[in-house]
Amino acid sequence: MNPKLYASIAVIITGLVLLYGISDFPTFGDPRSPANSGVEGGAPSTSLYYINESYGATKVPNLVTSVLADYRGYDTMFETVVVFAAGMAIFAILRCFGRDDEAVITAPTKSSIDGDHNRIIVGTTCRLAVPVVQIFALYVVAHGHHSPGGGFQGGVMLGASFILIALAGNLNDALGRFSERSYMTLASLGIIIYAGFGVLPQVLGKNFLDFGVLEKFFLTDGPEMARSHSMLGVEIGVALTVMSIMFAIFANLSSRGTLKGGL
Amino acid sequence: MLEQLPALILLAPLFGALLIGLVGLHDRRACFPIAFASLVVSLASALGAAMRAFTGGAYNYFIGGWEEPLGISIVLRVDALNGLLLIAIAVVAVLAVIFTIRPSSEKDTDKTAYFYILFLLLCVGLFGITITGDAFNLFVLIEVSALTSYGLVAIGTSRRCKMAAFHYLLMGTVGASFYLLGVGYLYLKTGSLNIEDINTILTTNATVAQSPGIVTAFLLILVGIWIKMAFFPLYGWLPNAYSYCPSGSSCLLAPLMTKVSVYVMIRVMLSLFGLEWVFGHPGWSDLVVWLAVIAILAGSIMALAQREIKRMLCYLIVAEIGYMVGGAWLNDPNLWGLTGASYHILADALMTLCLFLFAGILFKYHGISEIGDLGGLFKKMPLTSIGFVIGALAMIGVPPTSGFFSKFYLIRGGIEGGHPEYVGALLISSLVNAVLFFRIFEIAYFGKNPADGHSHDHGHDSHGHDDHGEAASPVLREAPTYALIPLLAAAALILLLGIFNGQIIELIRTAFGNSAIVVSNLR
Amino acid sequence: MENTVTSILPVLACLASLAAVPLILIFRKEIFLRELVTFGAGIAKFAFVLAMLPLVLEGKVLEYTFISGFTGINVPIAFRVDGLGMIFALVASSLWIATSLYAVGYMRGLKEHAQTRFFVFFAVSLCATLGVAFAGNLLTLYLFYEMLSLATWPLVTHHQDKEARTGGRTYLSYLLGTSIGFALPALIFTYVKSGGDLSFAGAAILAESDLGYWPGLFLLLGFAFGFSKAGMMPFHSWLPGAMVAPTPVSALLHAVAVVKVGVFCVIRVITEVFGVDLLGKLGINLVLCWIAAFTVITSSLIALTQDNLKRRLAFSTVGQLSYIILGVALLSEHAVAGSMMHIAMHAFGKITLFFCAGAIFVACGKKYVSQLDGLGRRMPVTFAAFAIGAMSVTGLPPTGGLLSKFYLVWGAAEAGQIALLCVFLVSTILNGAYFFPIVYRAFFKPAPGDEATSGIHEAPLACVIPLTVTAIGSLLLFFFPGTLLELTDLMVGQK
Amino acid sequence: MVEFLLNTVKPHFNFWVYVILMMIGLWSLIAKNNLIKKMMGLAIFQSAIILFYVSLGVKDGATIPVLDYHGEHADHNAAAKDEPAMTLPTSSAGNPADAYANPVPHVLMLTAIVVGVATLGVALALCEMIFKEFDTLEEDELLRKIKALHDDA
Repeated sequence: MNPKLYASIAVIITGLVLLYGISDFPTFGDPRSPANSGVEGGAPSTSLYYINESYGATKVPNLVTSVLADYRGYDTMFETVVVFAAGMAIFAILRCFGRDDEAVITAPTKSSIDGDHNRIIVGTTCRLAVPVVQIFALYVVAHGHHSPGGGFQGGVMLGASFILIALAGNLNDALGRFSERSYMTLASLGIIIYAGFGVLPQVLGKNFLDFGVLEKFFLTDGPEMARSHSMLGVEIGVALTVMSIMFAIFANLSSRGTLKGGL
Repeated sequence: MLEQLPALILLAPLFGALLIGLVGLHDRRACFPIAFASLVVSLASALGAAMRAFTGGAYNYFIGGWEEPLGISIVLRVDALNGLLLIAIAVVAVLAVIFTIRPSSEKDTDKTAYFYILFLLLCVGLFGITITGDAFNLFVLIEVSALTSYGLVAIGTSRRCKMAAFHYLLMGTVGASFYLLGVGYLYLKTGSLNIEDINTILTTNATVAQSPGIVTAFLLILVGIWIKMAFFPLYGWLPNAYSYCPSGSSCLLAPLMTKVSVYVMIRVMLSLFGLEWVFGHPGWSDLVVWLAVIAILAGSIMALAQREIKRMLCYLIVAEIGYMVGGAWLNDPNLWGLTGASYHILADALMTLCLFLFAGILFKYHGISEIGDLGGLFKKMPLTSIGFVIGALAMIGVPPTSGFFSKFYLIRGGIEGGHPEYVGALLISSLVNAVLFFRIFEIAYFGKNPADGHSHDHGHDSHGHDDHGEAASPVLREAPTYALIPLLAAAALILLLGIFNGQIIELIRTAFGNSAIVVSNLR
Repeated sequence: MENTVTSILPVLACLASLAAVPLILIFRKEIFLRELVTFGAGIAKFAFVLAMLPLVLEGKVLEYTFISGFTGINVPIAFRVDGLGMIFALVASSLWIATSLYAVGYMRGLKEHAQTRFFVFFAVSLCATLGVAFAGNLLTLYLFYEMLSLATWPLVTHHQDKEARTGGRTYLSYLLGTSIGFALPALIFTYVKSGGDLSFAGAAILAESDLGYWPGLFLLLGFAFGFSKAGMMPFHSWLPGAMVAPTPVSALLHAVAVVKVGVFCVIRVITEVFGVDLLGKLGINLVLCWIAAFTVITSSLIALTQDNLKRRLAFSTVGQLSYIILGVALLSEHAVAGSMMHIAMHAFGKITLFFCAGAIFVACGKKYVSQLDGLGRRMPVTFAAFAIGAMSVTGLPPTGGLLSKFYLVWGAAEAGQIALLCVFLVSTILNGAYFFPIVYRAFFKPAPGDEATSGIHEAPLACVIPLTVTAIGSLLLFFFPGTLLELTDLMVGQK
Repeated sequence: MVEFLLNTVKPHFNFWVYVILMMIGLWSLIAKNNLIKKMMGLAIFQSAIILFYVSLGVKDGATIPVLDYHGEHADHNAAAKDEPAMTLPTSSAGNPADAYANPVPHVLMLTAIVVGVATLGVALALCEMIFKEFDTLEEDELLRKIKALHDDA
């Protein structure tokens, strides 16, 4: 029984089961569907609660960010832990510390961005583009409250800026600016910030990740603004971790774990 | 401080991992102490949280303090059943971490930092899965534990572990995605993600409960979890993954990963859909029990055919999973099958830990992985053999050990539930286990090839027995103490779990007691 | 109901030999001290058992709940000593003293290896034997039964050679296989059927339960074949296989401890689990009778053909055990009494025969019946004891065997089973047929060549003394059976 | 056929699309021989689930779940203090919340996307090491080489 036969059997069975499941779904886009407004006769669904009450409680107009960082902040913390764990798994698989470096890809020693004549065009544009990308990324992280954005998107853009340096020049340039030790520390620091924001309310007597009580800490005049500020702090933690892990994954994958020379 | 314990169980290993992230790269010796300290803290808080659940009944811990409409934020729920499992995970993790101490002379220690981070994050994932009360959060934690276990499998130096890890990754991700899809279907039909909330919606209005969407959601979740726990038809990834990974990580993965998935299945059946709903569908219970019977028989027979110790233990895990799934689905009147299955989760975690520690010691310190070259083990490594013998007797189901009592309850459930084929499968599999382990006892006791014909004729001049049969196998000497401590501790716990199973059974039944259906009488 | 006395004595008796284990391990270098400890433990155990005798004789039942941890299935590990338990404990502990003396002589004579391990597992198996004797409920009985199987495995495979491996393999596959395969489900089925009560106190467990004919029969056979230490055909072939063991092991374990445990469990099942009246009502005991009768006849026939002396004794043991099961299955008052007595009579008789076989082997290394011509004149004491042992097992007047066989025959007549009565008589003739040629050959046949047997003299004193003691024991049982009769009346009266 | 399309497929159009997409992913996940193609199948499989979740929370005529209040920063604090809730632009029928799409699926899918990326990253790293070890990524060749490895080991 070659794999193709297995595949077609599995596909047919799961397909039929899924289609059978769809048969009595509410029509696409119907606002009265149970997910959008709760089961008939039952309590209103949580999404209505978020839409109506979440601005009042957290002063964050972007509902997705408020649900993401505050109501279901525990989920997002573990999401960042997933990114961190994936990074660690990749290092565990790939990282070899170069003593038996038989497959080292040689790369030009001199840094190529400033001055190597046949890379001028790429070098200069990259030198101009990277700061703009990073500033826009910080804007995305900070402006997550009001417009679609937040820690993940901003962090990926920051990581992309470093990858741009690595692509434009060679890996050593990027590693020069963002070495292995620093991306490991930043990655751990990001989650420590996130979990720190969670443990702080515990110290003040409330449950984990209950930002309301942090008004004493942020000196705001009400738990709502304290929640909004701590959400920003949490987003910064996420951004740090995502940035360092994205860049680290690129660095390790391209140099097959040796971090000597890469793409 | 006491009511913060459920969160502390998770946070201790998380902060431990992050600390190692900060400090571990350049100071390798600091990794083990941090890991050990954080696991001991989580063991203590697991005990505290569980005690509170045993005495005061199940309680909720609202993350972020959002309490009024249930389900708007994530709830951690601790009751007697997952309290016991929390303690079991913590104990297994502490024992496994002690086993991973490497002698300072060891050469390739540059990956220790990553190893310990993955080790602790896996513990975070497992604690999270056991304690969470939110369906989607369960998916995220399944992914955390899955990713870390792919890393732990692939960290090894054997040439085959990468391929095994790849297959494990594919199957694991498909399983987790099926679970995610199932939760999606549930969310679409009920509008809530909290386990308790969904349960109340399903029990209150029957139209939603009988709709095809919910039935498909249950099937998807079940298949997803079966892939994660390597239930019979979907077990392809387990033997390679657990036998080619380094011994340090196999001692944590083998005892816990599949058992926690069984716990998730029981949690889904018990609290998410409710037992009446699950057993309301005629025919499902018999079908699953027959699948479990096939799993038990296939696992045991394939274990017989193996020559390597770890692969044999992997197939035994597949058979044990068949015990638990079959037990949970027996649908017997006063739930002895489900009690037996939950008790077997604890018993099997310790048994598998004991046996994998034994296999780990042999592989790590003597490079032995074949059953054949275990000659003269009893004489050369007495302490290790004692641990192994107790673990093996528990697997066979010899009375004072916990293995006997879990089989006792499962068989009782089988008889009362009217599934003689399940009882038969259990008995056949214990016989096969007996043959399996006595084959090893024989080789360990007699030496590889006993001198033939030492009959009684020349009784007068007996000669020493030390030289015969041992010269061929590698020289065996007793394992170092920090490898023996976890092995003997696990063996002692197996016995203790067996002798004092009365209290544990009562705790488990109270967990069922306040679940949806009322248990008739606590026997 | 007889009054129960809670006393620690049964626990002390059972654990006396277990306490000796650490001491043996400590003294493993000093041979003499180690044997002293074994001997001392034997005497201590016998003393505790004797201390309980007067209490039991007054009709009291000693109970002690050891671990009540299994509240999950509310069946505690508990001891409960009654008449039957007393008989078996007395026999096992008294003969253990004789065997430990004999073992010292045998081991020194052959300078066997790993003697410490031998004595350690010997003590552990004795503890398990008494555990079964005093078990207060089916679960404790099953627990110590399994412990005995595992503890005796290293003894059976003591020589660690190829024969020992095959012998050990059959030994364990039969014992563990049948106990997990038949006894465990039967035990759990009884537990479920009786609604969670496995204890031997009070009325029989399944007395009032509505057990049909076929489920009852399957349960009874499940137990009978499950406790395959009783050596019922077709699960008997582990016993001849176990003859690979050194003689003290086959003497004590396979004449007294291990096999009697099997029979003891079957008796417990018949009297305590089913109860005499339920079995009578269902009539399933006749099936068990005919299986036992078949085993008696066929094993005696096979014994005739065996040339190896120990295998012949082994098959005779299989036959004698089925005597006991046949007696109990007849359910009539005297037959049950006779079977309980036969435990003691056969024990003393058979252990003497095994001691003699061992003595012959130590003295001149001969194992086969055909080689025994004319040895009687060289080893008069050994062969005299052999003759007494043979008479006791066959059931001839001056020895105790007559009493138990007399009660068995009487019980068979009382139960009106004339055919089974004939089985008893035919098998007695067969017993004589395979024992007395040996005695005749040893004393009256001329030795093949004078010089061949000139160098042979009696076995070392440490072997000869125990076999004479046990031979005298079987004689005493004939003349002073007082206590034994009282114990059996106690048990029969109660049931 | 057309009316089948109209009254069964059209109302659940997105859900049919996601099932088809998922089956494509599952098929290639199992049937494809090259490891990288298997991973692509896995990516399609996961993106189909994301499509399902997102199409869950869609409401006809609803805007993105960001409350678009037009007040500038200046009166931001003032607005927050005196009148409690934002003045939600009322949609045509039902309660005002129907103007906004259901935010919950979007939150969940942020997590699922990140998990998908993480898994693909680990899978790529594994493929890289497998290639370094056996210098092939074809499943059948790999299994043959492993078997050969197994026999001589």
